[in-house]
Amino acid sequence: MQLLNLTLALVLLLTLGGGMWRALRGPTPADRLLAVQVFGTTAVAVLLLLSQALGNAALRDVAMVFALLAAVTAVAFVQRAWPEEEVDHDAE
Amino acid sequence: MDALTLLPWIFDGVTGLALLLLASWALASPRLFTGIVMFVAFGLMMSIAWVRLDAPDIALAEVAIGAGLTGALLLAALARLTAAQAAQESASQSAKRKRTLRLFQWAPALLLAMVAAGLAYAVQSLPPDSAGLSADVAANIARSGVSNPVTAVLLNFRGYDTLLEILVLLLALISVWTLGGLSPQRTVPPGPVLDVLTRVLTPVLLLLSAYLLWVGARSPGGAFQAAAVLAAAGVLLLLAGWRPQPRFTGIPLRLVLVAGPVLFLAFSLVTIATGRNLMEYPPPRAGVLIFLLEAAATLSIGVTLVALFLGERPPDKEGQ
Amino acid sequence: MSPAHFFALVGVGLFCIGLYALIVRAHLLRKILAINVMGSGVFLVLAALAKRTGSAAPDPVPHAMVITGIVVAVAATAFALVLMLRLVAETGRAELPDERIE
Amino acid sequence: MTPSDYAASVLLSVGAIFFLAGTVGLVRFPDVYTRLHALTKSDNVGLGFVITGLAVQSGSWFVVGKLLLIWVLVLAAGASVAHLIANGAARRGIPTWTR
Repeated sequence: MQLLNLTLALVLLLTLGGGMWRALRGPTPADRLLAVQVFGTTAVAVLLLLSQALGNAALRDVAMVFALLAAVTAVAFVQRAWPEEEVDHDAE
Repeated sequence: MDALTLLPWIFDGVTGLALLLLASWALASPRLFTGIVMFVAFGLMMSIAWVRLDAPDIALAEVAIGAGLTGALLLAALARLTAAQAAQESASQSAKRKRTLRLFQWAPALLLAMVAAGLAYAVQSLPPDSAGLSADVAANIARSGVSNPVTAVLLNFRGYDTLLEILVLLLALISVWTLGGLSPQRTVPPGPVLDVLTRVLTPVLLLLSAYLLWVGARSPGGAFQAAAVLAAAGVLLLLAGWRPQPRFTGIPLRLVLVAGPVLFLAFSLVTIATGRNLMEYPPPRAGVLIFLLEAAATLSIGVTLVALFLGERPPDKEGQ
Repeated sequence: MSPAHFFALVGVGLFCIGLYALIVRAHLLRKILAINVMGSGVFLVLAALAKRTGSAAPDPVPHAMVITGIVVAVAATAFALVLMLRLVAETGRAELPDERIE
Repeated sequence: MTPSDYAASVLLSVGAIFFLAGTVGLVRFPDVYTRLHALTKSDNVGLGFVITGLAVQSGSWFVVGKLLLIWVLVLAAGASVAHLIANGAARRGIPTWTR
């Protein structure tokens, strides 16, 4: 079981590559922020899998803080940093 | 080599590579916004690295601060720059500096490659095994009043570090307030969904903060992590449009801000006056004393971080 | 090489990336990001070197220092951001002025 | 392996597949609204399966309760953030994809 948990944690870590690509590519700021949200959720899953595989109960607390605080950056973006007119398209 | 020893290696390798990539993109991306997004992702990846280094206490602090506070701080600051100021970077680097830059970009790159090689050599030449101070900590942990070694170091063995740190935080806030007002911030009415989200998340965050404070005595957690979660609750409230009433932002706010520093200072004075070492706890009551100091520190650090996010002195009753 | 040394080397890499960006990027917000990356590199070196204890629990003293450091870094970042915004309000530019040596 | 181990393996693997699918959608889908749709698949279903699998593995009700709490929190935060982003994108007139 430990092997399966570690393997799945690694697979989830590798899926973050897709999130990185989207964060780099955009094109709108909302897309980049979405990528960070994916980072947050995937990291929660990775932490929970590691917690079980390594037998470290404290990692569940880390995952819980993750789950709660991932929303704060997104709210800061929506409430403050999102420009009113959509100008941020990458010139391609 | 079987799979169970190989897998952690691949995991560490991917984590390290991702850290380096995210850091480079955070600093090299053409847009500031992309840079900040990458920096937040970098912070999240750091917390996985902490977990791999057996440092769940640091992972908690990094998650609470990296995921919650730093991103909100940077985005709020970016929002205060006008589009022109945010784009200045690319404009000024284009025409007039281009020739000089091309020449001078190689010089620091070369120099830094040498710095990197030197540091890497220094790290590699360190002995592969070193227990550091862990034996001393383990020998004295029974007398410290707590069973989590990191909390024991933070509050007991090196309590003066924590004392100075909360003074540094207070100093940072005083400096920010001294700089004066900022341009007014665009405020968006929160709307029903954000309103409900804030109402649900704030009590849960407060509960989690109290839980981390309490559990810090024996497992990962403690005053700083609890304070960061508390500050995240405050930042969420500010983002949803809540402002403290003026009658709370005068004396009451300042009392909360100095509660932690004053309690720490009073305790250190008492320990000196009674002939002990600075911040040396009497072992039978160490657990209770540490909890009291931590509770005050959590409150003060949390409120200080929220005030730092606000960025200017909130208007109080006298209308200042 | 052990995982501890590997992460210490990653920390060295982060420090150098941050220092390079601090030198070559002009925008102050980018410089603040660069200093934060440098700090993360230092923290990573500290915590990685604390794990040179084999299979025993890592040394808690550097861990405590890193936690202190993370909280101080976020306070310093907040202060630096307000300083930058004041400079922008005074000069209209988010960069340090070019120094003229007469 | 006991039957519950088999169940846990299946649940965890299904969860990982949903995460993979969410990532593929995030990379391949053409506009921000469809990408949000993909993101919520890994948020809700993927993490749900992973957490159910871990709950089957863990032997204590305390851990099960904590895992469920984490999932509920991710659901609440994820759904609200998805709504906020979609709403903001629509208000700013980011066009929807048409074939």
